[in-house]
Amino acid sequence: MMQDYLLLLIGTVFVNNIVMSKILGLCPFMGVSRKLETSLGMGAATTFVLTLASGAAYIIDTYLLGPELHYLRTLSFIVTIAAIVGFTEMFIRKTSPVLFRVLGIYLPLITTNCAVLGIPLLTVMEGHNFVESLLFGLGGALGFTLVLVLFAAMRERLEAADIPVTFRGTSIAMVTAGLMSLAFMGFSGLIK
Amino acid sequence: MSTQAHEVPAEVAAGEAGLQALGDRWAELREILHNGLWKQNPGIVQLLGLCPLLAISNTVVNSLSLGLATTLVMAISSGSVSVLRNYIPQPIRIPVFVLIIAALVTVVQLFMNAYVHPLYLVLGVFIPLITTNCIVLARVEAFASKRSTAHAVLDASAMGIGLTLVLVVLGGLREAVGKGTLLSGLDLVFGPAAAAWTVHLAPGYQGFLLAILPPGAFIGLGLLIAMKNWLDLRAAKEQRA
Amino acid sequence: MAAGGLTLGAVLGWASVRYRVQEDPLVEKIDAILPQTQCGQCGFAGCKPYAEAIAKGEADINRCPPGGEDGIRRLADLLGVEAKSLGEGLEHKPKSVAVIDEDLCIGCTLCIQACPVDAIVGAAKQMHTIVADRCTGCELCLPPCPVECIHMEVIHEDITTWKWRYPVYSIRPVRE
Amino acid sequence: MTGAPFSLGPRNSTPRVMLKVLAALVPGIVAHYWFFGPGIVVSLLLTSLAAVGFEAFVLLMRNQPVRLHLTDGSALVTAWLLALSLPTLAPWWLYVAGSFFAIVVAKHLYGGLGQNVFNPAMVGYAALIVSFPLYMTQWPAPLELAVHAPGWADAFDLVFAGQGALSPDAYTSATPLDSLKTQILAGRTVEAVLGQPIYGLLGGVGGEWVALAFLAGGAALLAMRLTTWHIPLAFLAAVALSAGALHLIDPARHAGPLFHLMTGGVMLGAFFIATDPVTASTTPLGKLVYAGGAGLLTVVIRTWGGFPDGVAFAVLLMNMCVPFIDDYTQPRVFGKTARLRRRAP
Amino acid sequence: MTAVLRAALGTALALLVFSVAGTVLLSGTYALTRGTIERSEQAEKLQLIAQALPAGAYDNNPVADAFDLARDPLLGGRLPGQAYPARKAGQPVGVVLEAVAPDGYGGEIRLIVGILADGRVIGVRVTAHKETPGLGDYIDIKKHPWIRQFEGTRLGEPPAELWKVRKDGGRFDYLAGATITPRAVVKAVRKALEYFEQHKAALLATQEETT
Amino acid sequence: MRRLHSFNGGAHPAEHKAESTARPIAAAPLVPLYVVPLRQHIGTPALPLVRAGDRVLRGQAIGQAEGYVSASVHAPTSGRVVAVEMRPVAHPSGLADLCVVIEADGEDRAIDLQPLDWRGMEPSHLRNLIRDLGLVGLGGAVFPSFIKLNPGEAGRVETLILNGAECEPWITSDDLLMRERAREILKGAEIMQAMLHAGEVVIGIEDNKPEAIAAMQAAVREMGLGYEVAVVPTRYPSGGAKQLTYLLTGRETPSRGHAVEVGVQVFNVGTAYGLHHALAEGRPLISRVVTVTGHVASPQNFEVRLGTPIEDLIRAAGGELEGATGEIIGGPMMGFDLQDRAAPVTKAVNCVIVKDAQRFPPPPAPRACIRCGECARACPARLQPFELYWYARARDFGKTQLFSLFDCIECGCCSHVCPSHISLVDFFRYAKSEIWAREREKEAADAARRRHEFHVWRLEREKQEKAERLARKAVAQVKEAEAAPVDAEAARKKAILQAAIERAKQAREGVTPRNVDHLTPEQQHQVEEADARRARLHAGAEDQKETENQP
Ligand SMILES: Cc1cc2nc3c(=O)[nH]c(=O)nc-3n(C[C@H](O)[C@H](O)[C@@H](O)COP(=O)(O)O)c2cc1C
Ligand SMILES: Cc1cc2nc3c(=O)[nH]c(=O)nc-3n(C[C@H](O)[C@H](O)[C@H](O)COP(=O)(O)O)c2cc1C
Ligand SMILES: Cc1cc2nc3c(=O)[nH]c(=O)nc-3n(C[C@H](O)[C@H](O)[C@H](O)COP(=O)(O)O)c2cc1C
Ligand SMILES: Cc1cc2nc3c(=O)[nH]c(=O)nc-3n(C[C@H](O)[C@H](O)[C@H](O)CO)c2cc1C
Ligand code: SF4
Ligand code: SF4
Ligand code: SF4
Ligand code: SF4
Ligand code: FES
Repeated sequence: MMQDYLLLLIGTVFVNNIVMSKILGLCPFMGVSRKLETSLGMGAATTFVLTLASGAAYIIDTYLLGPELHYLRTLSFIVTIAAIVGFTEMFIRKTSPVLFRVLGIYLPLITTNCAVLGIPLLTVMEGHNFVESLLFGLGGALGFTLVLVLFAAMRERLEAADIPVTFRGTSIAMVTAGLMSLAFMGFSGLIK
Repeated sequence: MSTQAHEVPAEVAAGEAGLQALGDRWAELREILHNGLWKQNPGIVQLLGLCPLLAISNTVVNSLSLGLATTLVMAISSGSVSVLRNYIPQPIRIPVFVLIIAALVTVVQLFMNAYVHPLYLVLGVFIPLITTNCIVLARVEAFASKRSTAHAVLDASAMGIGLTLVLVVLGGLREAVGKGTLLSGLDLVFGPAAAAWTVHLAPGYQGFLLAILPPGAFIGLGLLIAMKNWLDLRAAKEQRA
Repeated sequence: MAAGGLTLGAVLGWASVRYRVQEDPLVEKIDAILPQTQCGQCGFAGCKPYAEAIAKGEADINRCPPGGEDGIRRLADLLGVEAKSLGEGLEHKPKSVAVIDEDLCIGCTLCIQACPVDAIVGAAKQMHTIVADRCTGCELCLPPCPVECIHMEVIHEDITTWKWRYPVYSIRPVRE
Repeated sequence: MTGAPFSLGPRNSTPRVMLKVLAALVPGIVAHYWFFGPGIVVSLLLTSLAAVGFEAFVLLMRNQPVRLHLTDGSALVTAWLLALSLPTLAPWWLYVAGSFFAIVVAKHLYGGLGQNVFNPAMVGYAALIVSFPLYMTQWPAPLELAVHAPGWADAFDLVFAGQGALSPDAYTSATPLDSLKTQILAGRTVEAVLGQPIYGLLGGVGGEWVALAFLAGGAALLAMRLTTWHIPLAFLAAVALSAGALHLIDPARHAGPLFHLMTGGVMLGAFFIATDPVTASTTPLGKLVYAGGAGLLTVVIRTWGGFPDGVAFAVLLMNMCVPFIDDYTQPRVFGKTARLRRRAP
Repeated sequence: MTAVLRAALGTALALLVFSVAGTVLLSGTYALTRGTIERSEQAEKLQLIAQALPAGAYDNNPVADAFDLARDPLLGGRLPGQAYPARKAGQPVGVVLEAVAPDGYGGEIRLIVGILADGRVIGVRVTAHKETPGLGDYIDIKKHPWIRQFEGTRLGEPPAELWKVRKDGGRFDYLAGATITPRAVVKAVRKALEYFEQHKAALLATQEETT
Repeated sequence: MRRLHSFNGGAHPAEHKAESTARPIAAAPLVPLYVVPLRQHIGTPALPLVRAGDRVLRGQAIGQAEGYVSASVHAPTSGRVVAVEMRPVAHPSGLADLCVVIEADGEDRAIDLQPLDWRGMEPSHLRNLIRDLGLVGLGGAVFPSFIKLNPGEAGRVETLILNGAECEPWITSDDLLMRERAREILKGAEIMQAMLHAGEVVIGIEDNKPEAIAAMQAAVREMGLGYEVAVVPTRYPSGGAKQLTYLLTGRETPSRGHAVEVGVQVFNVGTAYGLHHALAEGRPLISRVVTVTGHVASPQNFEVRLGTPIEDLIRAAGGELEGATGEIIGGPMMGFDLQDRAAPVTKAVNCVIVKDAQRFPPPPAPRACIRCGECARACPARLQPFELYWYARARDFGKTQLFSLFDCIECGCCSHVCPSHISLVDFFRYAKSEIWAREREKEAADAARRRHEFHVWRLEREKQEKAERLARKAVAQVKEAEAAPVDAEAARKKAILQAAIERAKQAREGVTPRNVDHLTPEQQHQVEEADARRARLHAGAEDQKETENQP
């Protein structure tokens, strides 16, 4: 059992990386990766929200919607996510102003990260149980954070490279993301 | 706008003002279109709505279908938000926007599931994900929630078409390089007979698989952005010369 | 669903009233980057108004000629956007100070009122003088002078302000 | 303006560095020629020509001093390393496409020598293996085992005119790694598999000698101070340790450390690829982390992944981490009490 | 605090209205499209199954008549699969079995195997696989007609020792460079046939017996 | 013997010392014209004490130390001041600086020199004297020595190090000084030891100077001092204060701090020599030893009067040979290209190398950095020069500071070893001076912002005050009108008119510059000058009324 969970986690972080192989969450991946520090903040905020959202999605789907109302999934999930984001914001502000300063500006951005809806949708589609859903959310978010942070460090270095004019900025960032996903293909087949 | 108007006879002024207003409106329309299709193109400038852009653009047909679905959702949701904009309490506007979008997306999803089922299967999770497609919410929040319904619908359509264009170009590029075909998969929309419409570019072409895989999507979009940069730079240079 | 909507709405509504977003300190940060020349070339009444406009997203970051490319880059950094070149119709001039031709000055005090940083001293009907290291070179004192006795002089570097040049060779610099 | 120092240091230069790396590769190439036939010469020539051609083309496009940059020799190093990691006797366009990806996409889109974050040769390899797995898995058999040992004429035929009279089965065989992997998948034990004729004393027949030759070249590289011990040692140690651990756990399913060291691209990777100064970590501690990670990933991909050898992907994956690793492993500056740390987010 | 409460209540109501409106809209659409969706889904499946069945040789709806199979190592899957019976005038003509080849290069390969009542294979199709594109994916009918080799085979025809790929001394072709995939498929089809032999009676039950 | 520690990296450039050690130190001949810059030290330049036309004597102060970090400047010989003006100086920029130009009268008469009894003196008085005698470090940094001679808060310095390493190639001035004048150096060291209450004194010398080592050892023995002559391996830059401190004591000078913070003070041997002469004879610092070497007829060390034009000095060494391609001031590792040979020798100039194409070929074309790390291996500060270069090149100065740009001592080891021949240090100097300029600009901008805010506030206040005044006046006039209701209507009109006039007058004159409140001394100075000019201009003009406008 433990081993299965571990495999699921490794699988979602590396093999089926949410950004590199599932191609979700790209807008923040491109948008919030100019600085290492901000990417760390974004990663932390996303991890928190995504894990909760994934667990909540399981509960809602199993106990509220069931097979009959599955067409309400998108609607209910997105409202739940908005609430979780709002709630998190409130909670962090109350309990840790320092953390809030760090994460605060990223929290509202999370609602429009399609990975945050994508992971809950995928998790219920794949029929995970509650723990698996949580792990799936956590793994997805950790995978997101991992590539976001590495990408940010690379982009900081690339800022100073003599890149051909037409490729400067987002273009080379896209190419870099492409080579990253090429590298990530090395993980393919790791977990069958 | 018309500072010398008081120096000319009233009726002439009115006519001129009318003409000018018409010109202004046309200019405004053009501005919106130009923004959506080129200057603020969501796909290659704003970099919003990237996930479907990159995930689905492996063939022209997929690209076009998702692009149109997105455009449809954008236009309706922008329109409805614009209509409802005065009834939505400010603090919860984002959740409400999202709610509206999500409902519309699900409607589109249900219809696609019913009438173009094979395509629905191919586009998969990316249909519900139109909900969080950043560009939909971005236009709703930045434009539709402040402007008249007609403007909002136009802007959303322009942005949607801009996105669709990028999707189709990228899809064409990836399909051509990756498989050496164009328009494969038409049968998903029009039934098996359409399979024959697929264009085969170079017989015996091996197919550069990378183009169809995720890396190809990223690199392809990078090239498109570079292309736009190049065109813009050239235009700027010409303007200076 | 309805119950869900109700509770969520309640929570959000409460939260939104309870924790209204305060004024963001961005304006200060932007203002700190602007050169404080107060010249108005950006099209605003001074640096602070321009900073406010940037913070609100109403103005582009490339409107301040005295700040130059470097200022734009720092703004871009702060705001997390792409740096761009100086806006159309704007050019970066070498740093200058205003100099009053003391033989011509009639002491009208108009320049004193125009100078945003109190760099001109002198009293009515007396000849005025510009305190060189207070002058930001904004040129705002030029138009009001009725006898056109103020002109700008480019500041030349001396040993203390001299800077090592960017090393150039056949390899091109990264940003030209 | 150029200021002090006015003196030139030890008489070395970047072209000379690259030349020495090429020289250090020669023993491996000779061994390859000896055991696998003339195909390697053809592929080296092809990649070199293509790489230099692409490099010149891009430099021209960018209005850069072509002679100055062409003569730094880095394109040749990339080309040779690419050729050495591709199967020989593949169609010519495969080498050209690989060189294109290496030189144009991985190197010059980033501004050319010294500015790329991904190892160009490995990008070329990876792009090819995901695009053309068919060609990338047809490795020439060692001459002594081949049904038909291809000579020079065959080599040119195969590369430029397609397969001609030879069927692939006549001159190719699965590589030792590939064959081991597929047979273990089919339920055989390591012991049974390693008894087959394509396996030699340490690794595969022929391949083990090539690996030893690369080891010798690597030693020369170290002796010439072109790289430090950190990367090769950490890489080899990580491969040996992780393979050893797996072997201890289940010797029937996992080959021993020596086998892993002597097969595939490990030796080449440890001394010539992971050490690429441009894309490797640059701090002493960072080098250990980087190369250790690459070694570990190599074994992970070999054991569980979809590709027979993991060196290329492991290197690329660690390339990706290099800026991050470097940021957090800066050496302690003289007079400072702590290593350089980033500001808190 | 009361102001806060009032505001909260207001927004809550607004959100409520929107949620209810959204839900109503969706329920309506769902009711409207439900039938079509079900029909589309069935048609989709039927189209697939039909490829493994003799055209015009049956008059029932195999998808509607589908029944679950117990898990069996011969069918390979981790989850129980289904069988789709084909009948003409209530009499069994053949059956389509869902089978899984667990040992493909990229993991499981899902198959459907259409078998006539006399044990002859009428058609095999791959429904899902993760084989390497461009290498192992020729088992897909869209890429290559390779999979048609099974048509007309049965246990013992070719003989048991030739139910292998040519490289292993069998009768089935493969494409150079990828042997693992065809090996897995050949093995899975053979096992599915064995399963059919063992459970023939149950699989070929007439309509009355199964329902 | 002390245990030596070893610093990271370093380099072994070709030494080229033998060229100039063959001959003893000679006195450079008197020249007709001396150009004495007022800025010969780190800190504020000295204020000129003389004007064109003044006659001066050798040793007479011509520039007075100004501010804390400063030192006085003295006349190198007797003669007449012909100008106090901007002249090219020996500076990498080639820019001009304020100099006192003295035409020598050939008599070389000195002021009255009196030995000073430093032992009995009050420490702060003694330090002031040293400042007035113009003593600054002669090791290259030209930091005013009196500051470094303050034992600081601890009240004592554990180790006083005399820096005789002279690690730069070509330079031999310290070597020769130690060979020939070891006793005087040690006497200077005694003064330093006493002033700093230093526990031990160590003289660090590189092992490529056996004669100097022997001479110093002999002198220590003869004088019966307990000083240690520590022989350090020849490895550039062992003479850097931080490196020498670490070599000899194993203590790392804190980043951006000074050796004194770890209980060590480092002085160049020449500084000790100068200090001895200053106190034993009362002779201010007017000369120093300079190596003239390279492509000259007879490379040699000279005792050179400060202010001697470098072209004259080169002539003293027999003149440059055919094919000379320029001069380096300082050593080849840290020096700079001289732009104008008329520039004078200053306290900072320890060496003049005349270049030729053979030994100083033009640098090869730089190639791309391949991050090979050679530079990092050579960097004594344990920096990552290629990272600094990467970001300096892209003008990302924030990042360069993150990579500790300001811990770079500009030793040049990294450039020296770089296989791509990148002149890394040029980038670092560029980045540093840009950052400094930026800091200056930032300060100026902040000051401007404060003044602008004050300006806005002042205008606001004045507007208010004016409004109040007007209101008060209007009320008073209305009252007046009411009190004399002869022709109320006319009076009211008059009052309104009056108010209008008043308003116009106020508008014209009411603006009083209240912006002269917080001026710095220099600004005050500037204003005063302007006032003086104004007074001169207005002398004779009858208009004296303006005083009433002053608040
Ligand atoms: C602004 C400034 C302040 C200084 N303050 C001190 C000081 O308080 N004590 C001291 O011993 N040296 C002081 N120094 C001098 C340096 O420590 C001096 O240059 C020297 O010991 C280091 O030499 P180097 O930098 O040439 O290696 C100061 C230097 C500067 C530029
Ligand atoms: C990236 C990669 C993907 C592969 N994919 C497959 C595959 O999908 N199916 C397959 O049978 N072999 C695949 N192989 C090939 C096997 O590793 C092995 O070489 C082959 O199956 C043995 O076949 P042969 O005996 O015909 O050489 C792949 C190899 C590589 C390197
Ligand atoms: C790289 C480097 C090399 C130096 N080499 C010497 C040297 O060889 N001899 C020396 O006296 N000072 C040398 N200095 C200057 C010393 O750091 C220090 O400033 C000096 O010894 C302090 O003595 P002073 O104040 O008497 O000049 C060097 C400085 C640097 C940065
Ligand atoms: C020790 C050493 C190892 C190198 N390894 C590689 C390599 O693995 N791949 C490659 O493309 N270039 C390699 N190069 C060449 C060069 O660094 C490379 O082309 C740059 O990455 C291009 O910017 C190597 C160079 C040296 C000196
Ligand atoms: S242009 Fe720049 S300096 Fe001038 S007012 Fe605007 S922000 Fe200030
Ligand atoms: S003196 Fe003139 S140029 Fe200088 S700051 Fe004042 S108004 Fe501007
Ligand atoms: S020595 Fe030169 S080429 Fe090597 S890392 Fe340093 S700067 Fe780059
Ligand atoms: S110049 Fe600076 S970076 Fe270069 S070696 Fe010296 S201290 Fe290090
Ligand atoms: S579309 Fe924007 S994050 Fe996915």
